[in-house]
Amino acid sequence: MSNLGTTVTLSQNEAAANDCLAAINSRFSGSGVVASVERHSNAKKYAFVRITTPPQHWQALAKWLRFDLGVNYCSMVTGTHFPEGPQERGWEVAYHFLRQPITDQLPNTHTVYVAEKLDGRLIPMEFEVLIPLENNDTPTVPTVQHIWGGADWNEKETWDLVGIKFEGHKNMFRVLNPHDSPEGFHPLQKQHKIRYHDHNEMYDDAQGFGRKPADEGRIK
Amino acid sequence: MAQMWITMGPQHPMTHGLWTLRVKVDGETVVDTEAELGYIHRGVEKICESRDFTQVTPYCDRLCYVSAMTWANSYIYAAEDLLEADVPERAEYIRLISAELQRLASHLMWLGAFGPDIGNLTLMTWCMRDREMFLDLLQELGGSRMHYNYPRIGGVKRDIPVGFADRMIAKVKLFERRIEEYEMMLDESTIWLVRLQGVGYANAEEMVEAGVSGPNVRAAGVNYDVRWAHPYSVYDEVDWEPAVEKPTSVKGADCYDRYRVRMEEMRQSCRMVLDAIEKIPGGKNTNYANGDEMIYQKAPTRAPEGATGFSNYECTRGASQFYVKGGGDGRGKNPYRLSIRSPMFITIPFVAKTMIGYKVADIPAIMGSFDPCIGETDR
Amino acid sequence: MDDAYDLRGLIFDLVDKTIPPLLEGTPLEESTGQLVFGLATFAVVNIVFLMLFFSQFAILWIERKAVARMNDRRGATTALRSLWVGENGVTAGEWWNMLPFGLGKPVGAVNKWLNKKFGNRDEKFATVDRVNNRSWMGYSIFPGFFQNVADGMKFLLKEHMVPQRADKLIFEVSPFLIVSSTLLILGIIPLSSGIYATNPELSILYAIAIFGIAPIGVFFAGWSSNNKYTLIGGIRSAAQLTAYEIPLLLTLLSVAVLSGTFNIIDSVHFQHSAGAWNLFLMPLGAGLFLLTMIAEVERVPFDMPEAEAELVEGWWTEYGGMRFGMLFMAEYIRTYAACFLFTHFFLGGWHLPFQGLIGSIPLVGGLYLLIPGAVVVLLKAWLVFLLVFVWARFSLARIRTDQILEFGWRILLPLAVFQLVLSAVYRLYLFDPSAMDDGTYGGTSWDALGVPFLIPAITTIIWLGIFFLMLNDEDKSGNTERMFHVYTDKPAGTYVPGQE
Amino acid sequence: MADTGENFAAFNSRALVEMVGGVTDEALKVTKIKQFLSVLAGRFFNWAGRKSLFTLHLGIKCCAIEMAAAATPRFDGDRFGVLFRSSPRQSDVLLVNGPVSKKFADKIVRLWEQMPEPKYCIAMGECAISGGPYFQSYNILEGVDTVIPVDVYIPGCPPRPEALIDGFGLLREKIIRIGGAPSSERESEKPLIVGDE
Repeated sequence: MSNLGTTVTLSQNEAAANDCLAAINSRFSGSGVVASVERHSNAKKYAFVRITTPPQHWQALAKWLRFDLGVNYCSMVTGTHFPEGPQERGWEVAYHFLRQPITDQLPNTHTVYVAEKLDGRLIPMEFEVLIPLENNDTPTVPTVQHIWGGADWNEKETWDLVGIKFEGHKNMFRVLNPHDSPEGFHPLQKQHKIRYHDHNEMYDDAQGFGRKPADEGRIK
Repeated sequence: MAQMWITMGPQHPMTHGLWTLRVKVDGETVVDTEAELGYIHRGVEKICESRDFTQVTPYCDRLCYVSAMTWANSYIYAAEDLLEADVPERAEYIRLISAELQRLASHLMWLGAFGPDIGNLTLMTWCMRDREMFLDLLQELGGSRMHYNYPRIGGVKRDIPVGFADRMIAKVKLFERRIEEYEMMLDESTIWLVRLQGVGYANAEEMVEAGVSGPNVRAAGVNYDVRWAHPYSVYDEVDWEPAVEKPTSVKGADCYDRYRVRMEEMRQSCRMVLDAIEKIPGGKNTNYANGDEMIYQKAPTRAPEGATGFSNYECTRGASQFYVKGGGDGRGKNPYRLSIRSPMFITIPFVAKTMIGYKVADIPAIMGSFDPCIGETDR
Repeated sequence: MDDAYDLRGLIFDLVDKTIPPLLEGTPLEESTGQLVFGLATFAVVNIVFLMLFFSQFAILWIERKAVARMNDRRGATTALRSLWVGENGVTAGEWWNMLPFGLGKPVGAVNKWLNKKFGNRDEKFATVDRVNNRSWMGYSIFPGFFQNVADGMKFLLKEHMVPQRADKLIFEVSPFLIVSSTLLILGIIPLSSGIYATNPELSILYAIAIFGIAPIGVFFAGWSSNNKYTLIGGIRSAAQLTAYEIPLLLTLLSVAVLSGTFNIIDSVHFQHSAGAWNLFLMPLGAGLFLLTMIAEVERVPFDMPEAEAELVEGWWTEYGGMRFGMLFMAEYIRTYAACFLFTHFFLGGWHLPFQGLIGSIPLVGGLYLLIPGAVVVLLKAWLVFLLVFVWARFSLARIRTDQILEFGWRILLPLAVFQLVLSAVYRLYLFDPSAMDDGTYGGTSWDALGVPFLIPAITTIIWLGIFFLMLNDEDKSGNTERMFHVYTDKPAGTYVPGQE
Repeated sequence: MADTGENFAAFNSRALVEMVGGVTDEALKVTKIKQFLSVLAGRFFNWAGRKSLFTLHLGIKCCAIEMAAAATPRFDGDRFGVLFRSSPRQSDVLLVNGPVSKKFADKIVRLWEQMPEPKYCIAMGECAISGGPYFQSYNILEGVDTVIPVDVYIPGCPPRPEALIDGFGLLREKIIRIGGAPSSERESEKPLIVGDE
């Protein structure tokens, strides 16, 4: 077994998660930001930090995570629609961050991390930030486009599919749906049903020759 | 010559799929670029909300058409996180082997598509030809050439057949020789070097800032790999090393570095499967029946409202992540919300900006060296 | 030495015997001479063009087969072996078993032995079962030969489209410009000293002038299609061809200086009567000629104008139907003409290798000399096409535009000038005009110090040594960081084929 | 006879041409040579049209990989004259190998219109036939036949390269029947399905 690629042990991971939790609590205690250390229940049962924050504290928390805690990688943004949800949680935005020990390289060098010797900020760690939003028609959350470059297109996609507005987001446009989609059409909202959602017309025309799409007029 | 916009795509040999790259050129020099996606947006996330957890796997197979197995595994880990399923170790080994074979096939497909970008047509047929070896192996497992629907929540669909181990060892050992043939043809060809070296610089921190991951970041000299940072399978028990590159410039990794790091990843995958097939518990030539507890443990099929599952998986193009919310369909049989994070969706806009300042002839080299896959990008 | 089979003289005699009696007493009698010349020339030109055209199908066929083999197996580096050794011992139909009386049995045995010796050592993992039977009712002579005929006829059927905003006149004219100027090249290419359409005094200059016309058509086509890809392709083509015309001209000028004539047939005669082919006297010139010709006919690695990767199909993106078919044909005619010119300038044309030595052997020598010159020329041209054009196309990558231009201006041009000076020196000081002999055995003009073939031998050895040095000069210690810098347990390029 | 209005000088060249043409035409008809020539030319051009099917190099989704595999040595579609061109002007077959989204529908119609007649369309894979696994999606048309007339359907998800080559074989049989008829004139032609008994 070589010195490369030995894995981060569970104890390292646990310690790092607890450090992050302590730092967050010491910084944001009593401001509605709730943090906890959770464990994945799949393969290796690794620990990660789950933070729940109200939207008004989100930008301050993001800056602090990025520049003080060294969370340098915004991996995914997930928006969810809860039509029957409670008043304070009709929508939810979930950010997933990774802390990666990435540094720029001098020419002709490469960084070989020996996982057992990693400590402090160099230990990779997962963060999950949940932002519940009011149950209204215009869910809005402050953007972190200028803090993580990786959040840019993720937020575009979240607005395009789910319809959550990111205020302050520059150059917002539809990335996946056609540009001529009707205003306010965000397909992942729960009021939109998929075709044949009640499974009736599915088996009328097995070969599908005679079938025409429901939106035939919109193309050509 | 005056500056003009050129629209490359959606049907263009460079794009490796369906997307549009709008390039503003001044003579032969690229001045500005715009990427436009969404030509094969299928709405998988919406459809999966009306499928139960087992029915989602075929859709995850079809997310990326050259690395179906890794994407299916990625979803399976998220679902196991959600449903709290336990996986027998033999199944984990089989998943590792299948994923690494798929990684070999995917990198071969990348190299085969990368050759014509530079103008070398022979490379395409060579790589597709060697890829068939691994497709045959995966076909023995999954039964299909491309979309296997192989992993199950709590195990795998069926055990490795008898004699699979010998065939796999023979083919992988043969392929290790073939890698050296490729390097003999490419690395020692001056034209190949002058086309790739010093083209398409991108350094590590910029890429991580923009959300790029996987081999493209490892080419810039940092060995961040999910397989050792957040190990999800038995990667900590088999013998391997992350392929890391030494960029020759402060500006970061160029196309040649990315090419080299993928060739090296193929070597490491060969090494990994050769070691894993020996260490597999239960013996490499025994075939357990479907549903045997050595390869499959029954998992709960319903997830309560509010339960979430998350998986971070080293796919062939970077970190692919799934975020699953339970409690859909009123009874918890379906995911309430399934969110897919595709590495290429974030990489392609970054690559489009990377091309600025290079020649028009460098666009395919840069784009191909980042290994785009539009199926997973548009979802 | 003139070719024994003088088709031209034959036809002229025939016409000269048959026509004048018919014209006796008719008002055409006083113009008999012109009529005879016209009719004979007409016949000869038709015959020569037909020979060139039908032999051109062989070019396309050779490319398809060679490429199939290269892509099947080891690729260009060892593909020539797999031209006769099939894929896992499977060739395109075991044709030797179809010969009568088992004549082909030894061929089959040799094939089997070659497979055992050099074939793939991994039959049981072989993933390619290339369909080995492309035969028609069991006969697989020339499998796939008529595919190109089908393509050409299909183009005739296709609809003719002109883009709406294209400059219609120029768009329509430019293919004809390219094709006609390309066909004019074939007029001066002799198949042997007795089979040629016409033989102007300065045929070398004529060939180069005609080669220079087609780029204008390419640029017109690219510009008039009103498509940005074709525009870039046309401009690239113009720049590239301008950069590579000049080294080509200088190389041919050095050929002319060496052989003392601007006529193709005379230069071929000179190579024989002086005793050595130009290839051995100016290897540098031969290399320059091939490089510049590959750039002239726009094949890989110099095919920037039709770079499929970034420009969809290059400057002919907008051409479909028969226009595209004609352009496609013109490309291959130019390539074919380049092969012929290389054969005539450097490979001694229709002269057999070691004609003097082997011809002096009794019995065998006579048979050896009976081989028609046209056959020799065709075989040489096909071999040049296979070994140079096809092999380069399918083993090399494409060079970038600026690199192509830099290579042309900074490297090829000085080398061409150097070659010109060198050939002048050869002609003036090393050449012995008195020893020229146009007989079967050829002359001995390149002997020195009484040693036969001393100068060609020394020249070839020197240039081969330089080539070998340049082949192995890559400074591994200098760029270790480049070649071997991957964190791996086995560095790249350490594989020796044949070793396990 | 003097003033019949006919004189030799008035016998102009056009009449001569018409007369000669009519005579030769009659001669050809009588001797069946005309029919023979037309049949022969038709046979030859039909052979050419079905032996060289240049396909548009358009990769949409999964089936594009199988399309590439069909062109590589193991399956070698080139031996059936299936060659891939990148420009629609030079291609005969539009191989739709994936789902057609609303955003791509007008683009693929444009590609189809850029191809010169005679042109053929092959729907490869379930997505191109009926939307396949995504038939319920909000962004996918239910098959390419809603925007383009399809000649051959190749079911499978994805179909194996052998099935693709079989589809080209079916297209050849169809071309034997319809010849080089433009796509507008063969609306009545029933589409063929690979594996259909």
